[in-house]
Amino acid sequence: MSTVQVARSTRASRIFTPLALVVLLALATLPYWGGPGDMRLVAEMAYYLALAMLWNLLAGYAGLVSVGQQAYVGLGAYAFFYLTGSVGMHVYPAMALAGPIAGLISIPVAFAVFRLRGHYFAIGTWVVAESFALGASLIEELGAGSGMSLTPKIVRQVASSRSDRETVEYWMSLGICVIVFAVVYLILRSRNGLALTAIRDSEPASSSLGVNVFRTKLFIYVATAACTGLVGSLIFLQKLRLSPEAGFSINDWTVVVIFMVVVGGIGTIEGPIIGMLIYIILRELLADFGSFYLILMGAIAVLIMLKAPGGVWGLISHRYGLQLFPVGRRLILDKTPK
Amino acid sequence: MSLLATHQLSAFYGDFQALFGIDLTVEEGETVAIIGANGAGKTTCLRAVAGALTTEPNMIEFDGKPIGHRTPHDMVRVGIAMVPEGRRLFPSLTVEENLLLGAHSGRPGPWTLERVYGLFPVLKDLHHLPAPALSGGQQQMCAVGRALMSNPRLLLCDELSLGLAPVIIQDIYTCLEAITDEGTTVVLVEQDINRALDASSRFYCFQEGRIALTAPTDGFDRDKITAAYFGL
Amino acid sequence: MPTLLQLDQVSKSYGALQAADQLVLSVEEGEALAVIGPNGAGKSTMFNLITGDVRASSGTVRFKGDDITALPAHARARLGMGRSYQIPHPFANMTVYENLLVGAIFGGHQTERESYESCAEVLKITGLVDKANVPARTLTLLQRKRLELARALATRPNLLLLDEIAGGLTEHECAELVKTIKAIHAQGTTIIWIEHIVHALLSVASRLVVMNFGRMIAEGDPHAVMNDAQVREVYMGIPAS
Amino acid sequence: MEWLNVLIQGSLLGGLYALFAIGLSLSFGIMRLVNIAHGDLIVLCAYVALIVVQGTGLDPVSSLIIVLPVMFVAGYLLQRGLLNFTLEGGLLPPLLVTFGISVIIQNALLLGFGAYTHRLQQGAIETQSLVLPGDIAIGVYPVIIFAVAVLSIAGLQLLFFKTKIGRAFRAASDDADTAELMGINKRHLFALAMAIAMIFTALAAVLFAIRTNFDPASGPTRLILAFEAVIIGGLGSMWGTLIGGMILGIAQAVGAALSPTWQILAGHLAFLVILIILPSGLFPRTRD
Repeated sequence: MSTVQVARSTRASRIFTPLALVVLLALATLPYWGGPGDMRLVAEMAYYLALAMLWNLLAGYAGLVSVGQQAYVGLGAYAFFYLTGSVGMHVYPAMALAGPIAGLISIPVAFAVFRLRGHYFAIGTWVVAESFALGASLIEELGAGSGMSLTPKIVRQVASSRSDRETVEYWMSLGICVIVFAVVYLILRSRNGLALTAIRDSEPASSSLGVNVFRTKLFIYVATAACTGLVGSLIFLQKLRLSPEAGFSINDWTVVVIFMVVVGGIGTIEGPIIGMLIYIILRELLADFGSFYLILMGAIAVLIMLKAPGGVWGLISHRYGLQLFPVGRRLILDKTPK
Repeated sequence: MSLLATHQLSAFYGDFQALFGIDLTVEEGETVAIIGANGAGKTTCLRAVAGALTTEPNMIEFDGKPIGHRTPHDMVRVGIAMVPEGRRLFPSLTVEENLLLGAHSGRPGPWTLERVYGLFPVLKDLHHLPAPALSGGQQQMCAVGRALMSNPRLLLCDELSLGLAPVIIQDIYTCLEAITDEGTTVVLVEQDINRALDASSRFYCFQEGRIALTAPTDGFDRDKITAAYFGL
Repeated sequence: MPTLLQLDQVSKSYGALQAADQLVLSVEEGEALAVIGPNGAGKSTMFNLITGDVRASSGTVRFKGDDITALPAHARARLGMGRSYQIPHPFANMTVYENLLVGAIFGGHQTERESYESCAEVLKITGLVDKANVPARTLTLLQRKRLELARALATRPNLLLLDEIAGGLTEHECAELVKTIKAIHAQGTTIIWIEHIVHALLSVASRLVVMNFGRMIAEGDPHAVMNDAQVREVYMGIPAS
Repeated sequence: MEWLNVLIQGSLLGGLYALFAIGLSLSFGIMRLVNIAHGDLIVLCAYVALIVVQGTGLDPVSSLIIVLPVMFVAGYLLQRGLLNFTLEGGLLPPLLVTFGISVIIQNALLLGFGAYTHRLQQGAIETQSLVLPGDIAIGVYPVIIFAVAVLSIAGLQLLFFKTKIGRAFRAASDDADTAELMGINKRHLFALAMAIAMIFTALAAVLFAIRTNFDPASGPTRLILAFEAVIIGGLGSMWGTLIGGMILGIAQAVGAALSPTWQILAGHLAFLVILIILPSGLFPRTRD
C-alpha cells in the first residue's frame, strides 16, 4: 500500500467538468431546437476553437510561434478535395486521411523551419505557407488559381437533403472540436506535456534532465499540423469551394486565431475558449460596422499584450486561483495534510 | 555631506530579493571596496547605484540629492559611471569608438581621448582595432577608459581583475591609483580581496545581501577577513 | 575502482577566448572531487563540456567507458549524469514536485507511478517536502538551489555535478547541505562539486582540482593543494612570499 | 543575352525590395524589433502621399517634402509611445503588438478608402527606357529606384560610421543595456531609429506606389519581400540587405522568365533554400 499519492483534479475542475458536459450536451441537441443560422455560428465557433487550441499548444506550450498554420488548413482542405474529387474517395475516409497527409508534409517542413530561431522561425513558417499557396495555384490537378469545388454528388455522401447535411456537418464540427480538445488536453497531461512545460520554462535544464527537446517539439509540430489539416478539411466541406487564397489565408486561419489565444490567455487551456467567445461576440455585435470589429480586436490584442500578457483568463485565474482543466499534479504525502 | 549614501537600499530580481537594507556611505575622494562571496549582492549594489535596477528615490542619495529613481543614462549625466563586470565593450565598435561612446553624455571635465590614451598608451596604438581583438587586460583598460570619458565624480568598478593574469591586474590597479589621484571617487567590487584592500581605504563585506562587516582597511587583520570569507 | 568519467585533452574556445584548455581528468566510480578557481576560470565550462551543454572543440569525453563526446545533453543525462546549474533554472510554472518528475521520468527512466516514492524521498532529503506543491517561481534563491540539487537527484544519477549550490548559505545551512551531500555520496553516487566555500568542499571531497584561465593548475590531496603557493596566489591573491 | 536581361531586370527589381527592407532592417538590427506591421506602414505611407497629392496638387515625388517629416514624427511617436514597451519579455509581445497594428492599419484603410486600388502618377518618366547594346531595354524608372536604394544605404552607412548618433545606434545594437550605462537614452534612441526607419519606409512607399497599384491589403506581401531581403542579406551590414534584395529580385526574374506564374514562388523558394543552408544569412552579424 503506497503512502504517496498524486492528485490531478482541483475542486473547481470537479465542479466545472459536469457543467461543461451539460453545455456540450445542450449544444449537441441544438439541431432540434435552434435554427440553421445558430448551427452555422456554433459550427464556426467549434472549428475556430479547435484551431485556437492547436495554435496555443504550438506557441503557448511548445514555444513554436508559427504564423504559418494556414499552411495546414489549406493542405488538409486540398487533400480532402483532391481525394474526394479526383481520386473518387468517399467523404469520410478522405477526411480521415486529410489530417495524416498534412502531418506527413509537416515533417520535412519541420526539419527546415526548426533550423530557424525565434522571429526567423515565425517568418519562415509564413513564407512556407505562402509557398504552398503559390504552389497550389500552379498545379492544374488542384484547379490552379481558380481552385476546386465539391460536386453535388460528393456533398450528397454526407446526407441527401440540405438540412440533414447541415445537421451532420454541425455534429462533425462539434465532434472534431471535442476530439481536438481531448488530444490537446491528453498531450498536456501526458509525459510529453510535462516535457513541453519544462522546455517552455528552461531548455537547458530540460536537456540536463534527459528531455529530448528536438523530438518533443517535432512531435508537437507534426501532431498540431495533422489536427489542423483535419479541421481544414472540415471547414472547406462546409464552404464547398476551395481556392489558394481562401485555403491558405493568413488572416482567416492564423491572425484571427492568434488574437483569440492572446486575448483569452496564451499558454492556458481555458484561454482559447474565452478568446474565441470574445471574438465571436465582438464580431456579431459590430456586424453592422464592416471590418470595424477587426480594428477593435487589434487594439484589444495590443492592449492585452502590453497590460496583461496573461490575457483575460490570466486575470481571472490570478484573482480567483481557478483552474478548470488541471494539467498539474499535487503530491500527497501521508504526513502532509492537503 | 557624503558624495554617495544609500539608505536601507533593497533590490529585487523579479520575486527574488537580492539586497536587504544596505546603508553605505562614500566620501568625496575616497576609494571604498565592497567584498564578499559570490551571490552576496555586491554587483547588485553597484547596478542599483548605476540606475540599472529600480529603487525608491530616497534609497540612493548622490551629492545630497535623491536619485534612486533615475535611469542609467541620467546617472551618467549626474556623474556616476560604471565599469561593468566582464567589461561589456561594444564588439562592433573600434577601441576609439568605444571610448568616444563613453563621452556620449557630453559631461565636461578633465578626461579627454588624449588623456585616456596618456593613461593607457597601449590603447592609442590599437585605437582602430575592433574591441574583441584586444587581450583581456587591454579590454579592461578600454572599459575603464570608456567610463572615464564621461568625466564621472564617482566611478563604479565591478571585478576589474576578473579572468586576468596577476601582472595585468597589477597594471590596472596602478592606473586606478592615477585615477583616484585626480580626485575621482571610486567604489570597487572585487573578489580578489587583497587587491581590493590594497587599493581602498575602507571596505564593506557583504553577506547574503546585507553588510556583514565594515571597517577602515589600514591595520585590519587580513587573515581574519580571508577566514571569514572562505571559512578556511 | 573503475573509471567513471574521463576527459582527454578536452578544449573549448570561443573565438580568441580559450574557455577550456586541454583538460585531462579522470574520475573513479564513487569518488568525490572538488573543483575551485577564480570566477571566469572555466569551472562551469568544464561542467558544460562534461554534460554536453557545450560541445568540445577538440578532445574526447568518456563516460562509463564509452565515448560520449558527440552525444547531446539529454542523452548524457539518460546515461546517468545529473547536474545543478550555478544560476538556478527552475521550471518556474511547474510545482516543485513536477520539476522533480521531469527528472525522474526522462533522466531516471521511471514511469510516473514508479517515481512517486523516489520523488518523495528526494524531497525529504533536500528539505523541500513542504514546498512540493507550490510553483517553483515562488521559491527563494536558497530553495531554488535546493531544487537544482533535488531535480538532479531525481534522475538517480551515477555522476552528480554540483555547481556552486552552497553560495549564500549560512553556516548552519551549509553544514546541513554538507550532511546531505555526504549521505548521497555514501550511497555510491560519484560527485564533482564546484564551490567557493572551501571548508565545505574539503569535508566531502577526497581530491581537489584548481582551475585558472581554462586550465587545471593543480590537482591532488585537498590539503596539500590548498597549501600550494601558486594556488594561494591565484585563488586568494595572497602573494607567494 | 536573354539571361543577361533577366539578371539586370532582376537586380533592378532588387533595389525596390532593398528599399522596402531598410526600415525593417533598422528596427530589427537596432532594437531586435520584428515589425509585422512594416508592410502595412509602407501602404499607409502610400495613402498619406495619395492624400497629399490629391490635397495639394503636388506630384508624388514632391509630396515627399510633406510625407517624410510627417512619417518621421509618426515613427518617433509610434516607437516612444508604444513599441518601446514591447521590447522586454521575449518574442511574443513585439510580434503580437505589431500584428495588432497591422490589422488596425489594414482595416482602417479599408474603412477609409475602400478596397479600390490606387496608383500615384508621376508622368512620362514611368514609361521611358534606355536601350543598351544587345537590345536590352531598361526602364529609366527602375534604374532611378535602384539608385535611390544605393544612395539610401550609402547615406545610412555614413550616418552609422561617421556620426555620434550612428555610433550610439551601433552600440545599442550590440548591447542596449550597457549603452544605457554609458549615458545613452535608450528610449529616445530607439524612437529616433524608428523615425529614421519611417523616412526610408515612406521613400520606398512613394516610389513603389508610382510603379505599382496598391490597396489596403497590399501590406503583407511587401512585408514578406522586405523580410526575405533582410534575412537573405543577414544582419551584418546594410549592403547585405541590398544584395539580399537583388538575389530575391533575380530569383523572381528567373522564375518569371520560365513562366510568369512562377515569379513570386521562385523568390520564396530561393529564400527558403538560402535560409536552410545559411540560417543567419549571407552576411551574419559577428556576434548576437
